[in-house]
Amino acid sequence: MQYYLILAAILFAIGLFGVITRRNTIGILMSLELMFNAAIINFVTFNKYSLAEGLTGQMFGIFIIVIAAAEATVGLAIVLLIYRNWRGIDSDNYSIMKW
Amino acid sequence: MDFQLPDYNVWQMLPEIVLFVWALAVIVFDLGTKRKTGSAVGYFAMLGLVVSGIALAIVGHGRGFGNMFFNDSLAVFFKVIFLGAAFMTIGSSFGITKEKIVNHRGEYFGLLLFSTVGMMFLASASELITLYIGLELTTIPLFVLAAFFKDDKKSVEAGIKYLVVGALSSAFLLYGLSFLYGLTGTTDILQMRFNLAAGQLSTGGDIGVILIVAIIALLAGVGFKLALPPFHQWVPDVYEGAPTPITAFLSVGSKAAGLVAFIKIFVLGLYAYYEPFMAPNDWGMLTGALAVGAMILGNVVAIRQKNIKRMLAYSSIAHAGYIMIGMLSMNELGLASVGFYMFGYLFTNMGAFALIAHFEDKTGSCEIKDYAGLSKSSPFAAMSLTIFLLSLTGIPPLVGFFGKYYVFAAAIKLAGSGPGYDWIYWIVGVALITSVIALYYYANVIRTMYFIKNDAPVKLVFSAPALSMVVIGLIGVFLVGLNPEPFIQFASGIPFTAGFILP
Amino acid sequence: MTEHAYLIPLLPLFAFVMVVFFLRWKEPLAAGFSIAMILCTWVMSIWVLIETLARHGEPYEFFFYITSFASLNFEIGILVDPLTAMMLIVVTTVGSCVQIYSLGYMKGDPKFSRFFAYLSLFCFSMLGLVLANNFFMIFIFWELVGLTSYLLIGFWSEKKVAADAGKKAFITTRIGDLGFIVGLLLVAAYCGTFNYGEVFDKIGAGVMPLGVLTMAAIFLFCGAVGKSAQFPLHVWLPDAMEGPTPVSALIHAATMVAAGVYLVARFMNVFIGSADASMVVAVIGIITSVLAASIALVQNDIKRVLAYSTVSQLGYMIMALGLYGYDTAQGHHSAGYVAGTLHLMTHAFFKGLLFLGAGSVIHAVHTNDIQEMGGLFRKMKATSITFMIASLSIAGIFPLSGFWSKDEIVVATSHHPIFMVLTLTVAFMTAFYMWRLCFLTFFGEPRDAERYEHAHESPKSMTGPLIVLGVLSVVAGWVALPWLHHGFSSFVYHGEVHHAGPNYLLMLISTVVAVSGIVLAWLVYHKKAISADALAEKFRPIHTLLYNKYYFDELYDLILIRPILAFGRFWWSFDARVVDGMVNGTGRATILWSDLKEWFDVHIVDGAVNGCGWVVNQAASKLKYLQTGAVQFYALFMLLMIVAVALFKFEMTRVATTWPVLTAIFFSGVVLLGLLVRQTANKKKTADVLESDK
Amino acid sequence: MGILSSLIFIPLAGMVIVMLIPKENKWAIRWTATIFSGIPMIQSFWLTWDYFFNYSGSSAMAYVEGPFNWIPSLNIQYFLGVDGISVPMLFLTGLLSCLSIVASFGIDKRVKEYFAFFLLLETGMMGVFVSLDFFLFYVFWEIMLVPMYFLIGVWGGPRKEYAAIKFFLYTLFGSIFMLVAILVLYFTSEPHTLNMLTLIETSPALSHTLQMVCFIFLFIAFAIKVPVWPFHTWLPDAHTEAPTAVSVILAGVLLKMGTYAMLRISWPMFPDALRTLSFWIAVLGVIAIIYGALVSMAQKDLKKLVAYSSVSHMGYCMLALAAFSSAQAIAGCMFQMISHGLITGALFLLVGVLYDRAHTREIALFGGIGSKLPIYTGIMVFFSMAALGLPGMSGFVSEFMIFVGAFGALNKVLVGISVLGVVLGAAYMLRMVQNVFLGPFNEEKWGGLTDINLRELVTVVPLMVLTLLIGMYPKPLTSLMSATLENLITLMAR
Repeated sequence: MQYYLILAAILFAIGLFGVITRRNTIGILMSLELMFNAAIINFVTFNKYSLAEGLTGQMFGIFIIVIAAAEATVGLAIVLLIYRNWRGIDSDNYSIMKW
Repeated sequence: MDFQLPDYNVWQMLPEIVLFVWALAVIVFDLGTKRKTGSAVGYFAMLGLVVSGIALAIVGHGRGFGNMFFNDSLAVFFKVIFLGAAFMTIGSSFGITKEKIVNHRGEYFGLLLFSTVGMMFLASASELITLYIGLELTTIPLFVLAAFFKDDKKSVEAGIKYLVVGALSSAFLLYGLSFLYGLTGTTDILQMRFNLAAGQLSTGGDIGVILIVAIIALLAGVGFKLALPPFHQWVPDVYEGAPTPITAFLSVGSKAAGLVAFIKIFVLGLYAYYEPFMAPNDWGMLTGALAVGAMILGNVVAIRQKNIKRMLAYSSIAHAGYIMIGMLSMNELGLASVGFYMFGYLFTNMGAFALIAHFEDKTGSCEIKDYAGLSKSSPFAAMSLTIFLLSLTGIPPLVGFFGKYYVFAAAIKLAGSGPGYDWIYWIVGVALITSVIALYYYANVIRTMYFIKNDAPVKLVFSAPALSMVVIGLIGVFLVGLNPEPFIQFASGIPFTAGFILP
Repeated sequence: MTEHAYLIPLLPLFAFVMVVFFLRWKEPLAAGFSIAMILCTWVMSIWVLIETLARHGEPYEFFFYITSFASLNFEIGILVDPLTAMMLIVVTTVGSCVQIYSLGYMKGDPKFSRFFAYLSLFCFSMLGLVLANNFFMIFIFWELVGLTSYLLIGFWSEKKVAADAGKKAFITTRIGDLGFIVGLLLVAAYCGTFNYGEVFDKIGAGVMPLGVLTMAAIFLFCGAVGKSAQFPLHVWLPDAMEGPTPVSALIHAATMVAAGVYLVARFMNVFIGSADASMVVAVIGIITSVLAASIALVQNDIKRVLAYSTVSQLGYMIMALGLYGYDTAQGHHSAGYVAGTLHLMTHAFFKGLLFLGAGSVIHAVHTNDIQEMGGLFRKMKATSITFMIASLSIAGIFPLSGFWSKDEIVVATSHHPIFMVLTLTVAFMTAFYMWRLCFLTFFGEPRDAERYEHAHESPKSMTGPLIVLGVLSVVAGWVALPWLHHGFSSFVYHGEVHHAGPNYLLMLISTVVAVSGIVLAWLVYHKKAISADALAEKFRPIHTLLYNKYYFDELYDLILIRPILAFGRFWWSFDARVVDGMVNGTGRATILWSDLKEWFDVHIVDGAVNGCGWVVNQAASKLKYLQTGAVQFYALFMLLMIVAVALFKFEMTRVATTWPVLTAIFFSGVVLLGLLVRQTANKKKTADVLESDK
Repeated sequence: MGILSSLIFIPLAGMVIVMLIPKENKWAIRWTATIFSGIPMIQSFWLTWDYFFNYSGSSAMAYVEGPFNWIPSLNIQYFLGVDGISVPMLFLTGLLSCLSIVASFGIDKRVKEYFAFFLLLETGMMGVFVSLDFFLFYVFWEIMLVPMYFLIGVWGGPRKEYAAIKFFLYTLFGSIFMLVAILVLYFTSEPHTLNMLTLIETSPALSHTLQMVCFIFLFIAFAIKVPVWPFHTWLPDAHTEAPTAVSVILAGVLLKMGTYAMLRISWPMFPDALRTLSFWIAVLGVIAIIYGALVSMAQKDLKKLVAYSSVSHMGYCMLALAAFSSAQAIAGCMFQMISHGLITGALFLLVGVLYDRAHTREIALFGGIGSKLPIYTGIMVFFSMAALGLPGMSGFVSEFMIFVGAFGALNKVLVGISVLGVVLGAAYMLRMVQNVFLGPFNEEKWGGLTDINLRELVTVVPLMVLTLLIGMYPKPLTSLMSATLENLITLMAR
């Protein structure tokens, strides 16, 4: 079980690192997906190896996949808008508003 | 594998279902009328909220889908807030839809309703999956709404920022939830609490590090919604960039949703203070520290803001801090005060934003300095905004004051209840002092409106919906302020919600 | 009549109110009404005196309370005893004379009616002071006479000197009143009452410890020091001469300044309880007397000479009373009390006369400087004669009233040789400077021909009062003829009646002293046998010192007024800068904090973003500088904070003792990161430049 | 509706009516405001009269209304009542409010808002003096800040914004301390209550520490209002910048709320803490007396001089309050509150009269105007004399009572020092009188000044009459208060 958890943790960390460092907005969105996936792995693992009964964890996983997809869709739509507005999707473009 | 069919009680979901269908209908209505509906679609959407509210009243308390869906006092109270917030948001959106969103009114109002549905689900959720879905259903339409001005860089920027940070936080939330699930083996919040208390855990009774990790990750996830520092960074940017009514909705609806999530997870699930099992993992002091951070940061930074939306953004960070004080005080006053505070905040903040939105429609500006001389050209607007700001400051007999009073009362009651709670006094002290600081920047707006001369001040002519929103806000501020008793009664049902048993 | 003595002060008050509100516009009517009222009081005073004599000096008291506390109530009431009766006569007589005199003196003044109103108000206050039966009430009227004195000194307020003098008088006397209040409070605190009789009884019963009693007496005496212009608060009286001359006569010669003496006499029971306090009184009195007399020797302003003379004579009275207190405390008999009060009366008459005479002279020649007068005897017979009578009287020439009272004072010093010597010295100086004045003013050749030409005798309304007072200056002392055993000393006395037999030796000595003073003056200023200038030249330093009044004004300005003003300004700037500064400072700090956030965003946030790039750059070796948008910084910030929170939390739960260390490490890490970031920011800039070059 | 409620709500109704009048109709607005402040004034006179004859014999609350439940779940009640210390304050409030409104007829800018705010202010002030529920008290206490902020900020002098926000922030800062104390008291009382009368009964039983904490918190809240040195710095700014009538209300009524609240609430509630701290309170009082007077002496602005003199005068009140065991001192405090209200109120009115004509308040620029404006000068000198404590006027009676009382009850040296204030008071007042009214007259500069007019006269004459009446025969006022004061003293002696 630990291995799964560690895998999830690593995925999570990679995702987090990606969110922080990727320059490309799409890259950021992908990294976010990684983090969601880490959570899904956790759920599924726990469903299998812990006290949990039933399939709740698995169900949770499926829901997360759906929602992550929705989120990604919205994200990509916004990225399109970004492209339209800035002619580029670098994350350092959009910082008009600060302090 | 036993698969027991739960006792559906779809009836309990009537308000949500009505609203959901109505949201679809709004979009279809707009499409069907070839997008030439004018304000009709907006009124239609408002009607939907009213209908949903009536449905809520009819349905009353109860439960459905086994233990997954509760209509308890907590849920009903917050649903009223959500509906009210959505109602006032739509009311103050007419100007914007007229000027800027000519072609997408349907989507705009529809998404708003969807988001409201999500919040209502969230309020009723008593189980992690429902909770999570409700939360996402709340947030995702808001991403879109924040970026609704497609050609406005600020708005788009607000959208992407909101999305990235929001998704990140929900990733944290999920990660935390997964540990919680792993530890207790259940997604049912009440069961989870029971398991924790009884030590029926995967780790064999030892709570260990896992819970701590979970708590921290969850705090990050929910703190984002609540705009609690250090998870507040998105707030000013998004508030500034998003369409003003959406900002209003974010500041009230989304915050209330965050509160509900907080109550569900932390107060109901990880019941602190009174349960010995939580002793080493008590999240109270930690949240207290965050609340202090929120109050200090929000109030201090707000002082130098030049954009009124941004200023209110920081102020809403500060208010999150005040609310958390109520949350910390886990006595019969605590949750009730949170609810009441939020209820007052609904009227106050929505009213203020309605005015700001209206002002923005007329002038295209949100700069505080453009409000100069408003008291001469439009005394009513200036007076109303003044009243809202004073209510935010907490001047009696306006509702903001009673909210604060109630929250502080709860905190002081806790503080006086035992020697271990002395630190609450310090938090209350910070809260009080920062509320004086708050006066400074609120008064700055008032000062601009009243004391600064402007040769050509803008004359605001109110449209009926904008005016009625302001009036509703004013009535709320005064009515709830002067006669808070029924609302306190209403709110004091919250602590007695399912499973939350007082010591 | 005595039962209705409360009318005595009220009538002038009535006059004041009538004049101010109704009669102001009809000048003759205003003056007439005012005079009528004061004459009424004069009649009543005589009536009261007769009744008091008939009662053999039995005091009459009537009072009521104006507060309703359980204890220590404030009361208002009247007390008529011989001392009061005597004072009533003095005040009303001089008051009447002065008011009549003012008819002529103030003629044509634009504020004619107001002058009478003020005079009436003064009479009200003074009579109230005299009639008071308790400490509270005497203090009220004490302050009121101060007010009217202020108003009258500054009557010609267009003149800055006059306004200044008024202010100076008021404030200086108020400094004395400070002591009065404290003394009063002490008395009230220990005795629990304000009533004279009750207080004196309690003091007699010893409710006040000796130390406290001494303190209280000295404090009470402070009031007298202020009002009677005793050293060291004597500076206001000469300046007060800027007021109209009738005012000087009434207030600053006859009545108000005598109030201090009256106060000591009235509170004699307090003083006899403490020999030390009495000695202080006596010493202050004699110092004042010598000081003022010596200054008077060289002054050239006719009114100022008289003013210093007044101060000196008041010193006499105070000294006499002080010595009485001292002797009585020691168990001896003393004539001091009788001497002081008698001199108070006689002095009022002859000094009032002197001032009115001086006013008449000034009225005629329009100057105060005696060096510009001379030979006026020929033009102003009535004025000159009355003036000289008064001068003889003050010098103490037999059988004028001054002789008797001064003789009593000399008798009172009989147990105290030093006092006696000084007293006689003062008597000598008095005779000298008074006659210097007479000779310079009325005799010799006119030194200013033009002024002399225009000089003329004053109208009847002015000379009339002069004559009345002249008569009184002669006869007033006779009530105390030593051969009349039931004269003054058996009427106005303190404790037991005590008659000192006539002491012919002392009478002789004092007469010799007085005559020699007059003769010297005659030699110097009339006969010119000794040159005044040469004398002045010979004693130049002393002359300068005296001429400049011992530099008291300059001294006070230097050590009191300037420092207080500076102190005020200092506290004002302290208030504006420090106290207020702290308040504003807190506000500013808050705003500064807000700005700090801005700074943080500019330098740290931007920098951190770049810093991330730098970190990645190092890690992923030689990748291009990565630049992420602000949103990612938010994520980074979140992460960092989560880590911080986690550290905090872990440490809270586990190793409670080391968490501060870890927090410190964390924060130093953040600071380090910030520093790195700033470096990178610079690097980044150069990189940008390089890139744009390409 | 009882008389006390009507005192509160009639001005409020007036405010609503004023707001309904079109803003062009200035005279209607002015007279409406006058009527709606006149009615409470007459009511307060009647109340004083009636109280004096029917209720002054006992210390019990009179005209009690309530307690009606307002917010039952937090035990907040609508509870009104008056006794011997609130009746004079109501009298003062009624009188000064009406006079100030009459004095404000000259306001020509945003008339409607001005009078609306003024009436709201009156509501707040009346409310403070009649509330017996702590929460209600707090509500009225705060309500007042808002109109005051606007009145200073919109109609004030050159530095009005600064003064307004400073006033607002400062007093709000103080009141949060009160809020904490209220909550602590609420939760420590059993059963939970906010009824002041009950709290006074029960709170001395609290532990010493708790008493000290609550006392100090309440003291800070009230001291800022008084203002006690060193919390006084808002006062000169606010007083100087505020329009005339508002300065009158500030000095005449608002400052009194601080001392009134001490006497009504914190003093009888925490006798234990009071005993511990009374010396230090006295020290603060003495500092304020001397310091205020010294600083007044350095002022160049006429209004600022009067403002700082308030600091000094309120110092006497603190000194008196420190001498809580003496009936004379406490009565003196009440007298000082009333007489300071009358005298300083009048002084502000008079300074305003001069400012309206000369458009400057710089003392140095005037001189000798006494001959040009004889009536004005007479009245001004009258009040200056009253302010420096001349006998026969109310200021003297109060100061004397305070000295007598404090001397018996406190450290004698301390009180002795405070007596210095009498001389300093004379010094700055006379300096002012002399520089402004006496001395040579500058005809070409001030030749155009006109004397005080009838309306302005109407506003100050009542104050003159009262100053004299109280000064000459204080007995009615002492008997009006005596039963209450005795009760207070017994309470404080617990």
